Amino acid sequence: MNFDFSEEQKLLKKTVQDFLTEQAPLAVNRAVLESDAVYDEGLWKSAAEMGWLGAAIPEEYGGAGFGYLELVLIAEEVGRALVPIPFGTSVGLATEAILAAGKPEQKEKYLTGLAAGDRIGTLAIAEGPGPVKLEDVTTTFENGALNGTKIAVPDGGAADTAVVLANTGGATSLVIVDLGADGVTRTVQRSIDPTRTVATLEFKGAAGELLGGQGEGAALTQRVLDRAAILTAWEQLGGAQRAFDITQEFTTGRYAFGRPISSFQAIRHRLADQYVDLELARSNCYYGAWALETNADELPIAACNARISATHIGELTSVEMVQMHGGVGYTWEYDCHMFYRRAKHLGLVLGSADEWRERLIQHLIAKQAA
Amino acid sequence: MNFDFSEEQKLLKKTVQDFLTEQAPLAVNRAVLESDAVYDEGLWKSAAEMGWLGAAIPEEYGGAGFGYLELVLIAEEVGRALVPIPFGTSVGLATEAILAAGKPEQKEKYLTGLAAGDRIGTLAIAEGPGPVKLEDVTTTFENGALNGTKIAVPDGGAADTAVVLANTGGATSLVIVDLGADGVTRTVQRSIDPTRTVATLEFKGAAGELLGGQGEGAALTQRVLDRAAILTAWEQLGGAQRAFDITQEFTTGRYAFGRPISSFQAIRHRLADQYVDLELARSNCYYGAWALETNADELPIAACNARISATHIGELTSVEMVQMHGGVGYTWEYDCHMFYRRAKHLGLVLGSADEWRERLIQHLIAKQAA
Amino acid sequence: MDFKDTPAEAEFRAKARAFLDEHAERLAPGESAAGFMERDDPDLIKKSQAWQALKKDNGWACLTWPKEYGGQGLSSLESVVWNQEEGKYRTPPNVFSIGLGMMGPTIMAHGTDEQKERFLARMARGDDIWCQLFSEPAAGSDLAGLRTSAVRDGDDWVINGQKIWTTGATYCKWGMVITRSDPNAAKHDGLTYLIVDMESPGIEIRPIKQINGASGFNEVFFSDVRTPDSLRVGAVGDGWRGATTTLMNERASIGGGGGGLRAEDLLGLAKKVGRLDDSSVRQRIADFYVRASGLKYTGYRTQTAISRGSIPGPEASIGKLVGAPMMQELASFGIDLQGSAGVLIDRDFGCQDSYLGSPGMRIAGGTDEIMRDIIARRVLRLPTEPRVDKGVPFNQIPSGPPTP
Amino acid sequence: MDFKDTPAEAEFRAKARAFLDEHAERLAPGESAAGFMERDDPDLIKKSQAWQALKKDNGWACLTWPKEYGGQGLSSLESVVWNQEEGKYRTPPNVFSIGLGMMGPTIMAHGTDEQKERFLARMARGDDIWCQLFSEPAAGSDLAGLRTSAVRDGDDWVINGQKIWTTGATYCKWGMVITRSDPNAAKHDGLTYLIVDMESPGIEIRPIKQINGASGFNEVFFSDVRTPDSLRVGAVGDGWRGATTTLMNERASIGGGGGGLRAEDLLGLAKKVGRLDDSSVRQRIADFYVRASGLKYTGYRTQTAISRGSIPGPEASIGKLVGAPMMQELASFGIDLQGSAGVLIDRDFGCQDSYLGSPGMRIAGGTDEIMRDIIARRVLRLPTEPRVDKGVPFNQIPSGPPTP
Repeated sequence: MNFDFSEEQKLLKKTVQDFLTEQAPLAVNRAVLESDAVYDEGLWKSAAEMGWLGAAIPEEYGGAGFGYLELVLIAEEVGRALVPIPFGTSVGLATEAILAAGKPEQKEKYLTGLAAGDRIGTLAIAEGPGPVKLEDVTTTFENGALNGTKIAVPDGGAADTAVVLANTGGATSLVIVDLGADGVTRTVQRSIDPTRTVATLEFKGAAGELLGGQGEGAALTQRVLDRAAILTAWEQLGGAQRAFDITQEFTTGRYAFGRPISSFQAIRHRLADQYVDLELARSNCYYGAWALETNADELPIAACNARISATHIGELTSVEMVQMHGGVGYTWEYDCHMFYRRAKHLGLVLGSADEWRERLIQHLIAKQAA
Repeated sequence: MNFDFSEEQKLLKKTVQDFLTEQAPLAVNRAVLESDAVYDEGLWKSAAEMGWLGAAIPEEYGGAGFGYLELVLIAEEVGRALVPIPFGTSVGLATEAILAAGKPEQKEKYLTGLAAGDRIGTLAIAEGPGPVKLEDVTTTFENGALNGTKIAVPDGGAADTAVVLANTGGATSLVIVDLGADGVTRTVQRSIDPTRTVATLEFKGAAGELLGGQGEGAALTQRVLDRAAILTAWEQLGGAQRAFDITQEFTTGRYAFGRPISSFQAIRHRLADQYVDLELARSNCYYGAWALETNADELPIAACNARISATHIGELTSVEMVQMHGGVGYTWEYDCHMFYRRAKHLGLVLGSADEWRERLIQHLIAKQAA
Repeated sequence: MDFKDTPAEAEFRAKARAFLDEHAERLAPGESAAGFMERDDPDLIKKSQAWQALKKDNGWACLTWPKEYGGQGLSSLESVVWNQEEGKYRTPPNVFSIGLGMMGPTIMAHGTDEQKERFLARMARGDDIWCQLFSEPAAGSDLAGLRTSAVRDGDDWVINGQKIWTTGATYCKWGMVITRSDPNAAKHDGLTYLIVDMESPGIEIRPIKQINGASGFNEVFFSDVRTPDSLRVGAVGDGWRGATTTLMNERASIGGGGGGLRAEDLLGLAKKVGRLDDSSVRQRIADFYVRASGLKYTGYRTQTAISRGSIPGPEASIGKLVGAPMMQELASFGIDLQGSAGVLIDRDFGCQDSYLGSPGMRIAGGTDEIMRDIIARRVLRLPTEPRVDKGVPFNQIPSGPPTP
Repeated sequence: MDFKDTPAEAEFRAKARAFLDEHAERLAPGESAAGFMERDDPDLIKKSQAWQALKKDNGWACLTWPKEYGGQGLSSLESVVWNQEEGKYRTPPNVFSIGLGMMGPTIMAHGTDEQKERFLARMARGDDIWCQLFSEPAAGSDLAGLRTSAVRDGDDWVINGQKIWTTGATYCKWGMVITRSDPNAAKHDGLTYLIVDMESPGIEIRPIKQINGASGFNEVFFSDVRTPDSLRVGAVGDGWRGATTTLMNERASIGGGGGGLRAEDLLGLAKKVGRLDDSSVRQRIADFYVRASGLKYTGYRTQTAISRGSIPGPEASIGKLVGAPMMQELASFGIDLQGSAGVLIDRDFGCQDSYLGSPGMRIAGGTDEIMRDIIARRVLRLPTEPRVDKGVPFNQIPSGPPTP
């Protein structure tokens, strides 16, 4: 039994953390929030240079030759620093889709760019509000042409390449599209966390190419979502831990009635509860990381566990962060709202916790039947 | 706007409370719990003599000529004192069913006995675990003979008369049965609150008579359940308030670390939360009482509101009562478990809160469509 | 127990309705009444003042104020009926509630005759708008920990410091500011309550941008601001007593919130996103509805008590303590219902805006935690925690971590 | 990161399994291991003692104890592996955990050489069973508020008072009792820790009936019970130090509970009552499962840390703080699933029994509230509340409402 990261992995994490502490203070996220920028280009370049984007990409395609245990630790630090870059989307969704289903020439074409950060990828699934039914999309791909509209496309303001779930004659398939191509209209939408834009993508006869087999779209998408859920859970966990740490520090420095407010049980017991839920989420994330690294049969269940508990702790810590900061927590000037926004964003971007709970039950029933 | 009880009604409540304080200390409930008795016969007689059982029965049938506003206040006090008598069942279910659907000769025959306490009634619906589907029962009533098995019949150890929901040739109807009749086997079952017994009733060709029209069974039962839910909500509220009061007193008298434990926010804030939920439940119960008294169109929704919030506060206060008493709260010797048992019992006896929530949504959707 | 008006209520209601019908338009179905003012629009403020003056001149303003101060000397009963009726009409936003609800009653209780004479009638008519200057960056929940100083200089007081969360500071003529006049006295003993002209030199007002981008509140900086001793309310060092009067009146005016997303609205949203048949959604909505109903009928009970002459007590904290977190939960749930599209700002149901706005409701006017403490202490009369800040000179109470 | 044994672990595990295969039967699928003893059955106790002696004589008892005290001098790693393996076999209930896990280590740390010599080897072999006498009716969460007195008389101590929640008092030979030897000293300073022969005159033991009807604990009354000063553990007045050692070892031995109703079981129950397709039910079960998984993998992380030489710290409070309330919630939910039939005591899933049993888990070994305080203080290092009971002579600390 060795349910921990290695010393090398911890060292890598430390390096990432140190870099981001230096280069990505929260002011960086605020700058994107308060401007028209859709992400921080400088940090994106750095992420590429340090091999974060290609952590799970084979070296032959420009990857860094790390593994998933390294990747999740990078994700945690990206989450902790609220770095305004399309990391989880490009790495967790687009890269994973191509790794899973790309033909060698597609891998060659896309992965190198994704690893180098020259290309930013996304995955476009949803067409309307509510839970997504992967088997049931109206966007079509016929004769090489994509038609339809995708909404809430993650990091849709930053991406230049989209993997699109489309209907291909009754079944679903994945299609890669260049967002600069003719027939693609992109509209960035107002969203709860403007530092991670979402966009509507309208396709009118846009040229695309199949990714993976015809009819494999839903299955491939689910596979990618499961894997991305684990990576995103680590990003959520990082944000939650940071929100918690800031809150703990604030409530200990803030005095009322002659003593630190964290000395009041109304605060300290709730901090204890948050700590507990953070630890539970972290443990579920560990299990997810193990499943990802070993491509274990348990991965789908591990993904649900990680996703559900990370979404819970992300929202809990950010809600409590605002509340425990009191009045200043509700001001634009303080950083609380950036955590509040990001937590909600990350909790939805791969579908709500409800959808993951439903999926978990399906897996558990299938497992009991087996 | 007058959303309060009258002075006369409050005086009646006070009288009931004073009587029960004197005659029904918690030791009375404990005595039933620790013996083979199924209810306290002396208190049952007193309840009849004071007109509680016939509060809503017309005077021509031996009723006391009170109204429902008086009845709910009596129910609250019965709940507060944890009186081990089949009050809610005989008054809220059986009496209401006969009031709603009895022919004059049936009212004459049954109501007088129910008002006088000579007869104890119950309503038998469930045939298996899980939510009851009123349209779908397997017990049959054909040619005057009842066949089938009912389980978890409330106060089934005490009752001598049951109103039974039965299948009568495709539709459902209500049937009155004398539990002493041939073909009736009664088995008292082990339950979570032995001071309010439940029983299995097995009918093998038992003689019964139709109550209300053929095919009206499900609708009548629902009507009775709605009305009983409000009465029971008041009983639940009374128990919850008492549990809360005892807990508040205990935590203020109990010292730890040199001060009353209710001075710790971990306790006082949770007491405040319970107080708030008690008030919300009480207000929903007020609305239910008004609906009952005026037979308002809003009664079904009011019943759901009252039932759901009373079930919530009943369970919350009893769980917190045990917890806030600490070690002694977990002993048989202390009274906490009697509240813990009763709250769970009352929260289930008319169906779980889940079932009432589902019913509420159906009403709300119907109302919005109207 | 009935919901009908008494004959007296019915008569008063008819009169109120007649006046309103003559002077205002009824809200369209589904339209909500104007709330507190989001932004300081001078035209809107003029309209508000005109409406207030019209009400005053026709006997419909400050119903419960004594006649001698410009009120109508009526009971809470009439006031409740009036508010119900006025709420059905399209009227300008109310910018007077702090003055009329809190500052006026405080001056009546603790002010000098000259102050009453000078201020109350104009306040009642809306000629002057008032604000309250209480909270400070380091004195929120612990209001009595305030540090804004007032030093006596001849006939004047000289005020220095910073106040925060001041509603309407930009358009108010007068403010009431609670100051620390003696830092050597115990915490609650060295306070003095002053009226200050908001146009005085040395006052700087900065709007506060909230996390939802709106700015309803301000920071107010005092640099050697002078106000005459004749504008002192209550004795020197006795400011806490006046502040308590103000706060009691504030509590009475914080309602259950109202407006915003309602539990029933979620049924429409659930339908829109194809989840109306999902029992997990139905169960959650039912719970919200039951809670909201409990709050609504608690309001009816309070109204009944008021109409019988009760003064709303600390029980009123329930409305805010239940309503504010529920608004946040409703919004969060409504967002999640929308799945991955929930990140989009949706105007139909407004869940996202509500998610960004509701945290403020849990803080303004007393945090959830303070509300629970008020209920524990003032309603349940539970014993309190040991206090380390009582009976100690204010300037010796720890206000931050010890310097190492 | 992997779940496989290291070669050393695998070798040790094989040896353990070989011993167990030879001397015990493997549990049938679905059968759960014997837990703590519910009732004091003398035959069962003899079997337990025989099993312990067998383990001891074959080198499988007290793995982490030093060899000089009768242990094997192994690390926690081996201990974890052994416990995993032993848990797969049908063995008599373990009545030694309080002695071996708490009393033994306390004697090792603070006892005299004579005490170690006399007691530890017999304890290790299960020849004597030990109990712990700590809690009192008025000293539960506030353990240091204990009042049982010990007065020195010649070479003896004379003990008077009452202890409560003593596991196994009826069948234990020895007990360790913490007493107040100086009521004039400050709360934590006047305590003395004594070993007492449980068969001494003046000891009366009464089983406590719990709300679920079971009786696993006892009250123990001391009336002029004498024990020699040679059985004192640690210095006079220094008992709190010994108690702290005991409690630290207790915390390490309170696990996540285990046993009982599991989230997955609810799927079967939902199916039985026809609600497996109900999404509100599915959502709730999923939440329970995720939480239980988090707890399980937290256990793996702790195990990994232990196998690397860490001592389990206050983080271990998580298991109880999460597990105990969850057990109650699971039980309550499982009952409600059964609708009106939920009042019946159902043996298939045991929800009703669990509902009556689980409240005790939230209290025994430290209430939820104490667990939160431990996490806040010892893990998060948050500042504590002001204490009114520190530095004051014990007999001047308020222990009840002031007499009017």
